[in-house]
Amino acid sequence: MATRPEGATAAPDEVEQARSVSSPFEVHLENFTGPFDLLLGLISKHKLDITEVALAQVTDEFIAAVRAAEAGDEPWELNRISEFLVVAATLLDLKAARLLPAGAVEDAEDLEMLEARDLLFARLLQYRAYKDVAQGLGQRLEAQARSLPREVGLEPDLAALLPELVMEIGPAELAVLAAHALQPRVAPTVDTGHLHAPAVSVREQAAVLVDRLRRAGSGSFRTLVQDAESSLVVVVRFLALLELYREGVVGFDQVSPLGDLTVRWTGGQEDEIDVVDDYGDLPVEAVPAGGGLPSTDRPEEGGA
Amino acid sequence: MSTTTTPASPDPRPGPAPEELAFDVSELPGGARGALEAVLMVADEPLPALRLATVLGLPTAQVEDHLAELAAEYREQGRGFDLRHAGAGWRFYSAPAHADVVGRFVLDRQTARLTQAALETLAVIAYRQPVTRGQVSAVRGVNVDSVVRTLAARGLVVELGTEPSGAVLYGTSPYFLERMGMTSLDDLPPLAPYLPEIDTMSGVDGEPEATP
Amino acid sequence: MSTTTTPASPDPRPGPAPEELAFDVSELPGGARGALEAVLMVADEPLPALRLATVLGLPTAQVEDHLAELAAEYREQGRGFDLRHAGAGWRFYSAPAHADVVGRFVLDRQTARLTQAALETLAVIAYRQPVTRGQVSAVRGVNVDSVVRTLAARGLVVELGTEPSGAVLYGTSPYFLERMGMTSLDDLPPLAPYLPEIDTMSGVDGEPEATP
Repeated sequence: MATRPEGATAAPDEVEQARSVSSPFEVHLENFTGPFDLLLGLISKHKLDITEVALAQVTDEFIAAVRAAEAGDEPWELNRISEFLVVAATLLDLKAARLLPAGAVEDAEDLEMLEARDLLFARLLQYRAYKDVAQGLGQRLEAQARSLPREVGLEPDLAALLPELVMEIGPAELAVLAAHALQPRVAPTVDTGHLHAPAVSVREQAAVLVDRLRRAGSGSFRTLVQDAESSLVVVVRFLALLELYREGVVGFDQVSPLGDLTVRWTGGQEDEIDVVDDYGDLPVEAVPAGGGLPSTDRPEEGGA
Repeated sequence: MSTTTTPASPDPRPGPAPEELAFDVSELPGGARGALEAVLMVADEPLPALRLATVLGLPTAQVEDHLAELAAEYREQGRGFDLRHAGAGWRFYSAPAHADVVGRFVLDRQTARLTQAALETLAVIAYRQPVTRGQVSAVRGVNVDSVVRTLAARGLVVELGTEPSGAVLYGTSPYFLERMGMTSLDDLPPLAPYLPEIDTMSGVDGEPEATP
Repeated sequence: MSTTTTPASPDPRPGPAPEELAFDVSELPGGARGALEAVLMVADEPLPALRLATVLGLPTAQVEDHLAELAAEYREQGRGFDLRHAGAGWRFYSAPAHADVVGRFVLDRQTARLTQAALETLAVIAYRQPVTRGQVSAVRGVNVDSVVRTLAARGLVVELGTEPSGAVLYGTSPYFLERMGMTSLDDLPPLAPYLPEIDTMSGVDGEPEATP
C-alpha cells in the first residue's frame, strides 16, 4: 500500500469536500494522514483498501480527540460521537468481511458474501448521503422561515356566517376522548419483523447437534448444516459446536486448512447435555442489512 | 403611487427612544410602509398604532400617517382587502365589496359538525387548560394549529393569556359549557375511570421540548 | 392593475358563471384579482388554484394567471407582503426583507430550528417515503422513535398508512413542502450528486433484510 494514496493531497472531489466541512477530526495512520471524512471518501472511491486501515488506531485517536474536547471548552455532542460509532462499526464490519477467506467466486454462498460486503459499503455511503442532504434541508428551512404565513382566525363577521354547530357529544364522550388522547403512549413498538430474521438460539441448535451426533457418531460440518434454512443458523450451529467442545463432548478434525471439518461425538450416550448460552439468555438475532449495530440495542435518541 | 422603493419616511430619525434595533425601517424595501404591511399581514389581532410604532422604532404619529395612506392606497387600487381601524387597532380585512365571494369561500368546506380531530383537540384543551397549542400537539402527536383556529372561530375555545415564552394559552369558553350542558368546568367528568394510570403520567403536563 | 374599477353593480345577472353564483367577479371592484385577494386574506392555509377557481366561478388557468400577476405586482411595488405558491397552494406571507421587524413582533410561531438529529431523520423520511421508523433507524443507526414523534407533532411528518406487518409508514406533509417553499417533492434536490450508486443498490434502499 502506498504511503499516501493519490487524491489525498490533490483536491478532493465534491463529495469529499461536502463531508469534510463538519468534521475536523483528523487521523494519523501509517498510510494516511488527514480528516476522518476524507478517509471515508477514499475508501468509498476504492482509493484506499479498508483492510490496510488500522481501525484500532483510528479508534484510539477518536477517543483521544473526544477526551481532549471534553477537557476543553466544547465537548463533542452525543450526536457526533454516536455518528462516529455508526461509521466505525460499519468500517469494522466491512473490514471483517474483506478479511474473511474468499477464494474464487464459485457458488451462491460466495456471491452472497460478496453482496453482503457491497451492502455494508453502500450502507455507509447512504448514511453519509442523507447526512449531507439534511444540511441543505436545514439551510432551506431557515431561509424560508424569514417569511411568515398569514394564519389568522376568522373575522367575527365571517364566523357568524357559519352554520349553527351541531354538538354530537356530551361530557361523558368528551371524557372518553380526553382519556384516549392523554393516555401515555405505549412505548412505541416498532415492528422489527422486517429487520430481523427469526431468532435462533445457541441452546436449541446445540440440542439438535447433540441428537444427531449421538446417533451418527460423527459427521462433517457441511452435513451438519446441510438443512440450515439460513446462514444465521449455520453461524449459530458453529457457535453451538464451540460450546459443546468446551463441554468436552465433541472433537474436531480438519485435514487441511479450509478443508472439511469433521466433528466427532466424544460424550456419553445418556448424559444430560445443556449448553449454557454465553451469548446471554437472549437468542442470537440476525443482524440487519448491512450488519450494523443490533437494532434492539440502538441508543434512544433524545427527542429534543 | 407606491411604485417606488422608498415611498415614505423622509425622516429616518427614530422617535420613541427605541431599544437597540437591528434594522432601520427606512432602509428596507418599501420603507416603513413595507414593514407595517409585513407585520400586519401576520398579525392575529388588531394592532394599535402605538404598538406598531414601538416595533418599528418610529413616532406614533408618523405610523398613523402611514397607516392612513396605505388604507387609502388600497381603496384607490381597488384591492380585495383593506386596512381598517376597528376596535383596538389596525388589521387587514377582506373588502366588503367581496363579501359574497368570501362568504361562499367560508361556507365552502364548513359543516355543522366538528371533525374527530377537532373533538379530540377540544377534549384535550378542556381537561388540560390553560394549555398551549404546542402542548396539545405533543399530546396528540399531530400539529393542531389549524384545528385550534377552527375551534376558536366556533367560539368553543378562547385565548386565556400567554406564557412567558409568548406562546398563547387556550381554554374553553362559556359557550362551550353551554353547549355541553354544564355550568362550570367542575362538571367535567373525572378521567380516572377511563384512564387508570392517569396519576402515573409524566410528560403530559410538561411543556414539550421546544425543538425536535 | 385589474381590468375595471366599476363599482358593484346592483344587477345580479350571472355572467359566464358555470353554476348559480350570486356574483360576477368581473363586475366587482378590482375584478377577479380583487376577489382573489379578498379570499386569500381570510384563508388560514394555502389555497389550491382549483379551489379558488371553484369559489370564484372562473377557469383554473385564468385564476393561476391572476395569482402569478398579483405576486409579481406585490414584488414590483415593494410591498411588505408577498403571495406565494408553496405546499398545497397559494398564501399571503410577510416579505423576507422584513423578517427582523416581523420577528420582533411575532414570538409564538414554530420557527424554532430543528436539531441535526431531526433534520437527518426528516431527510431520510423525505427521500424514502413511505418509510417505517424501523427503516429510518436502519439508515441512521439509532432509534428514531421520539424524533419522528416530535416531527409529527410539528406537522412536518404524517402517517401515510401501515405495512401489512402493522408498522406505520411515514411521509412528509404538505406543511413540510410549504415550509420548504416547494410545491412538490420533485423540487427536493436529488440525492444523486451525493450518492451516485443509490439506484443500483437494491436491498439497501429497499427493504432491509438479514444478511449473513
